[in-house]
Amino acid sequence: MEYLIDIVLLGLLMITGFAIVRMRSLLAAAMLTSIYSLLSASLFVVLDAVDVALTEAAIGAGISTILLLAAVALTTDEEKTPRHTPLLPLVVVIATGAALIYGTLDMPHYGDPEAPVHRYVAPTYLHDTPGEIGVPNVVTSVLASYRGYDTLGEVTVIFTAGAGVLALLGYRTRRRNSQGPGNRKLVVLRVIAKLFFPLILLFALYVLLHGDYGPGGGFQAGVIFATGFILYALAFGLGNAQRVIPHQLLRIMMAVGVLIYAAVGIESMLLGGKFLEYRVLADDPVTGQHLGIMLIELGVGITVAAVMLIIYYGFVSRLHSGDM
Amino acid sequence: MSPELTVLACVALPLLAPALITALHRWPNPREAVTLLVSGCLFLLVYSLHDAVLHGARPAIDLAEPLPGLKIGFEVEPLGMLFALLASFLWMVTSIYSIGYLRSHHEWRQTSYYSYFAVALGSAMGIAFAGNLFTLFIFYELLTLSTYPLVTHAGDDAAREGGRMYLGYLLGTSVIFLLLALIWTWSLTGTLDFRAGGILEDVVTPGTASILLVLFIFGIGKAALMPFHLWLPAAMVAPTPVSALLHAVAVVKAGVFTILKVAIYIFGIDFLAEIPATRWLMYVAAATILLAAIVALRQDNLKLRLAWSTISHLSYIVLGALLATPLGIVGSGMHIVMHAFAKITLFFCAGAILVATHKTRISEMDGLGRRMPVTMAAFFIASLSIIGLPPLGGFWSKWYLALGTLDAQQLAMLGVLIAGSMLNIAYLLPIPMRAFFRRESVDPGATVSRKAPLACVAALLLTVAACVVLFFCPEPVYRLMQLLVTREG
Amino acid sequence: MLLSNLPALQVVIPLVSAPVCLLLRNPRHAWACALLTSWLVLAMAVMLVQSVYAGGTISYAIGAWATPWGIGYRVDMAGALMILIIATIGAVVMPYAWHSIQHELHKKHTGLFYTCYLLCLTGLLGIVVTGDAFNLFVFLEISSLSSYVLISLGSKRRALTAAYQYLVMGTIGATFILIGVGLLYMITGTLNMLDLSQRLPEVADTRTIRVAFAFVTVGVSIKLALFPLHLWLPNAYTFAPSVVSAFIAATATKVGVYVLLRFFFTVFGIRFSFAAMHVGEILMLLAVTAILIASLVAVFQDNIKRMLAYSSVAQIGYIILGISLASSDGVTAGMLHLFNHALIKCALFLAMGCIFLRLGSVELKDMHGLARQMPWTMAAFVAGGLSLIGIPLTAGFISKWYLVSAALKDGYWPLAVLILVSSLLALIYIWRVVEAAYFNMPGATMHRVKEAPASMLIPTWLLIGANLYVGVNASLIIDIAHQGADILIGQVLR
Amino acid sequence: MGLVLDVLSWVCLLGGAIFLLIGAIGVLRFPDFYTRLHAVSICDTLGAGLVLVGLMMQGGLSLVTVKLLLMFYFMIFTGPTAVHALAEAAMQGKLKPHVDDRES
Amino acid sequence: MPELLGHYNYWIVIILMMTGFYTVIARPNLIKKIIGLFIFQTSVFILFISMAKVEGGTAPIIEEGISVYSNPLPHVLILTAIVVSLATTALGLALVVRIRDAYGTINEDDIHVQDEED
Repeated sequence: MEYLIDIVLLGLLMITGFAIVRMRSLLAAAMLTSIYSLLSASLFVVLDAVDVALTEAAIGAGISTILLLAAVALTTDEEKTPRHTPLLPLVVVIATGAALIYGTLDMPHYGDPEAPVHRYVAPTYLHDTPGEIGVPNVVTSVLASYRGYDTLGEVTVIFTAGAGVLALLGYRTRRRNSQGPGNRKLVVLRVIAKLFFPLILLFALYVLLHGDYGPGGGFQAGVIFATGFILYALAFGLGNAQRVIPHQLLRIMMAVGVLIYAAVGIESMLLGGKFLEYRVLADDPVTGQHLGIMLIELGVGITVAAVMLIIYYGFVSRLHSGDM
Repeated sequence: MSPELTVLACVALPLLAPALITALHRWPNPREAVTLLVSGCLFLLVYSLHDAVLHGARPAIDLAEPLPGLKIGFEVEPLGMLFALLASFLWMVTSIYSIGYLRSHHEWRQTSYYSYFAVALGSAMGIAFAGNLFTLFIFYELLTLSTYPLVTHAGDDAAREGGRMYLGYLLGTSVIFLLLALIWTWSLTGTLDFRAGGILEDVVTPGTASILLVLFIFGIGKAALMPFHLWLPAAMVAPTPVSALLHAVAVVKAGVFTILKVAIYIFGIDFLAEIPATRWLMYVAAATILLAAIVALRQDNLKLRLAWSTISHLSYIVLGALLATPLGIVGSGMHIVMHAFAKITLFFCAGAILVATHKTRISEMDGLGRRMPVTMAAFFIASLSIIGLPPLGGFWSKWYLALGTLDAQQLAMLGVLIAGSMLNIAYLLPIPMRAFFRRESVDPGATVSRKAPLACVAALLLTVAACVVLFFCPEPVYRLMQLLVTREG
Repeated sequence: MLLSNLPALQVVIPLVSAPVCLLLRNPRHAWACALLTSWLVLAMAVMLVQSVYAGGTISYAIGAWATPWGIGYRVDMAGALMILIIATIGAVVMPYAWHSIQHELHKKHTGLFYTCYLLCLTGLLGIVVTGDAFNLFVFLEISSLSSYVLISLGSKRRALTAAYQYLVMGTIGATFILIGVGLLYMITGTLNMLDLSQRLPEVADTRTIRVAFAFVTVGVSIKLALFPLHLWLPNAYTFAPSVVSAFIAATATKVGVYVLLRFFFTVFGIRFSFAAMHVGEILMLLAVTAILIASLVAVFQDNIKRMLAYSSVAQIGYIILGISLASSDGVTAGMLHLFNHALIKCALFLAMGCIFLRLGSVELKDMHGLARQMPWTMAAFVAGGLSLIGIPLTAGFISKWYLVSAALKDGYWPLAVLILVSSLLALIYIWRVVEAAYFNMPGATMHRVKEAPASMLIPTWLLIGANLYVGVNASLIIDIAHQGADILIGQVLR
Repeated sequence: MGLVLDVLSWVCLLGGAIFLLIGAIGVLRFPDFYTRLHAVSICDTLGAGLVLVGLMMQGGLSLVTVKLLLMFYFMIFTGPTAVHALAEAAMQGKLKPHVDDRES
Repeated sequence: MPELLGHYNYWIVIILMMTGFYTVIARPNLIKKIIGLFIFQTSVFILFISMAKVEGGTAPIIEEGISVYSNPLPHVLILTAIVVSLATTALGLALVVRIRDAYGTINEDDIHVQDEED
């Protein structure tokens, strides 16, 4: 049964992929990209990677698409045909693909429980997490504690992206009462938006706090939080959104998030542990782990939300009011 | 002052002089006084080492060790002593000369001229006293770089062209061949020290040694062995004193000096004799002697003719080294000195003529003897010394070279030597001849000008006198060389 | 607390000060923050090198999780050398940055510039110290992303396209590395480098591992601009702000080389990499072509920054050549040149920055007669150039000497000749500049040009001084490089 | 009882599936934007709605059902809004509806 | 699963990766390149996640009565990787927007033409 869904999804992915390559209209390509990542998100669910699925859906199908659309709106929709025939690229691609296929031949079979991947390191996580960390969601425990340093790097990456977009696009604040597009006509959208805005923020909070027990965590929460405000900006115009969360605040948030994360690490050093050794944060190691994970998830959430919004502002504030 | 410190001072003094010279760039007289003073002190310092060396002392000192096993250090031995004496003495003379020359010629950038001159001399000292091949290489390159500004002193396009060629040939050969040979030797023997009897003998096969020898001989581009000789004529764009000192003495002699050092201390004379390549390179040297001389015949520009003659005479020295016999070594050692004095005289004369009459072409020099008899007389004598006729110093060196050829049973080489001397006659003597015996074609009014500056005349008299003196008492030179071959050979 | 956590702090300090730098509104404060951080980093780097030099390899388990379950830091002699390079360059470049950035960047970008600079520093250091294959990927991305931004801040519009080109190629490279790491993980089940090196031999002859090796190699080669994959480099170096060119030219590609070394020697092991995969021959071929072609191209460049960029490609060729010999001496020579070339190139680019500041151009034709106006800058350029050529008593000579003797020791005498010949090409392209600056008649506006400010000259001359010092006494650095090479190759330590 | 629920839920699920299919066909067959929009709107109200209902019956009274209810709630709000917004945008973009001119 | 098909979904994933890769290197349009990168990276994620799958396993969230879990580690890696890819996309698109402002086109060939002109 699972394999059936699996194959169907993969098939759909292939179709979408080819469609994207062939598509000349960038707008359509952008939408197809969003579909592509939505499909892969559902594939992730089938493959038991619920956290990844949640993230992929929020990032790939959500934010990335918005960015792509904004970029298309800011540049152009039609794609010119390439001057030269893409012979060399074709050769390169085929060679690479052939190499990979050749490489798969000695791989363990798909889903084979005897694969070294499942034998060597991972079982320890599954086995020790309840005792050492005390959170049921092993992904969270690995993400935030065992490999918490990767996550610090991840936040830094996002921070870098935020700084980069700031440097490249800057931002332009809008008149606060610019009502955005088509004042009267969007009344339905606005009502719904008003209705949903708090719910989305609530859900973000839920995902943040519930990350230890189910799918979710600071990162997803941050993205969802940001999407809430993006919805707001869509419905009520960028000016008002910027009034609710001014750019300066975002700048501070994005820095503070990283600082919180790093501070947790440094604090644990000051308390005589190693860097990011949460268990010294409290008397009882497990509580310490909980505390540490909570704090860093918070930091991640803050930074991610801020950066998402900064990027969104950066792109959209370049559009003439009325486009978005 | 202990001999070690003296050695150090000999190298450091000229290298530090530029600071003082540049400091004084506003006041010409003190500036040149400094130059003279420094050169004088240098000569005295070097001379003070002379006796010790004669009595077998080998003052040595190490400075740094850039790479493990590779030292920068100095050690004085007879050959280096000889070279150092020669260079420092001629620096004195040349500074006198160049004061007269530059001033009456109103050259620009005189300060930088004197500074680089001092640096060049310092590196020459470094070459002379180098304690190992690595140090020698460093100062060899330093000499090239420090003389580059002098060659391009004029700063015009021609100078830049010449400079390019100069740098290209010297750096090119030294980096590609010499450096390769150095590193190779190092990786074979693990040392680059100069040792009596050589360091390669029982390490490498004659085959490998041949390759190394070729790399060395051609790598030392300053010796201007064909086909790497073209830089020397090209470098004649330099002011005459520069050509005189650097291209008759310091640079080219540094080249042949290096070759001698390598032959004696890296290969060792006996081992050199066994290497097949030696014979072939000997032929190359012979060819250079003859070809260069023939080219010299056809040069009308005086400086160029002298340059080509230098090329041919350098190969005498290389040849002597490659004969790999004690007498040959002695011969080439002496030729370094003798040729230096004679050739620098010739260049001085050329410079004097240029200053006095602005003439560079030989064909214009008819009847010049009447206007500047002293100069032309000196020119005549120096030519005789180059040719190797008694009673002039040049005679001894050629004599020993000839003995060397006999010693090595290289009759063909003897023939080459003689033929070379014949050619010398052919391209040198006509100049004084037409100067004295032809009457001036153009009317004197056209080339009316002052006499050669006194400093110039004095300098060239000094050197020409030396040519004569060296015939009657070649002892100091001979003894040093003898010391070399008896102790080391 | 400080000493025991040194490896972590080495990375965390710049990481923390980056957001702080973002919060500071006043550009001068941001600069001060970056300056202090970079100096602190240098101080820590020196301490780290000392402790490694004294006590051997340092390991540090982050979060106190034992590897391979947690992420471990591992600093051996090779890593220590890299850290030293990065920290030194970073610390030297910062004081220089103030004037040059004031001049080249819009005021509103200054703060962000320093933020991104610190992030780049963080990333590079993180790559070097980490002992975890995936963590390496993360920090690689940090450094890459920040360097895209830094490059895009250049004043010409082509800076944008250069950054974009770099972004695309760099991301492809990173993704290749990711694939490679994934395949490795799939076969061995671990991500820790040491653990990998222990578990790989028994599965070494699987096709998957071979493919993984190929992908990692190609990916890293893009990052370090190995010859056919160097296309992003010339534009990036040419159009980036001067400081950025200097910093990235001296560090980023070098770190790439380091990653290559890590994977070849530590992870896959010399036997697999060189005996089984014959990567040595391939690399040698590429390196040789890189040296020759890039040097030749450099000779014909009129934009001096671009010329230096191509010469970088050639110099990377030298480094790779040393590595491809896979002998203790060869790798030593490679790492030695890694260090020396960082010094040389950084100094040269800094000199170019001074010229750009005063002249507003780095075109050869605008530099005629420059030497009279900017004697110190040009003197620095000449000194650096001589070092690049490999004249004795300069750092370049030392590494070239080692490279040639290593090649000769393995009997590759044509390589030796080639190295020396190509250093003549270097002579040509450097000398074009020297002649233009010293011998050509100055243009009409030249007399208005002033010498660069001391705050820019001093860093430049510091590097030149380091060059000359290494040229005269290289024993320490050689010793470090040698130990590093021996650790990588896996011989017993002295 | 359980059997009845099962049957009902399967009916719902199949119904939903059918509606989704119809919607898809409509998108393909209808002549212009607005009509296609009309077809789409079926999908995510009735189609998806029925499927959700069916799933709830499967889930029984549990946390799952609550979540599904929430999803249903969101669906019925967002779907029409989205379609409406699209139509508005199309109108603003001056997209003429395709009218069959046989009557006129 | 039949022996031969043991790798079928790896193969499909490879095809997906190559479609993305092809779009990157063959298409002159800058936005299309970014899209290509996105596809390329997403497909790599699928590769990682597929290797984490254990037959009959469930999501790695510890619960009573469940013994077989899929491998959490690749999930963690990919969570990080997704973020990286987002960062790359954002930066790339920002660059594209700026390039459009500077050159008036986002077609690589046209940009090359203009660069030749300066």
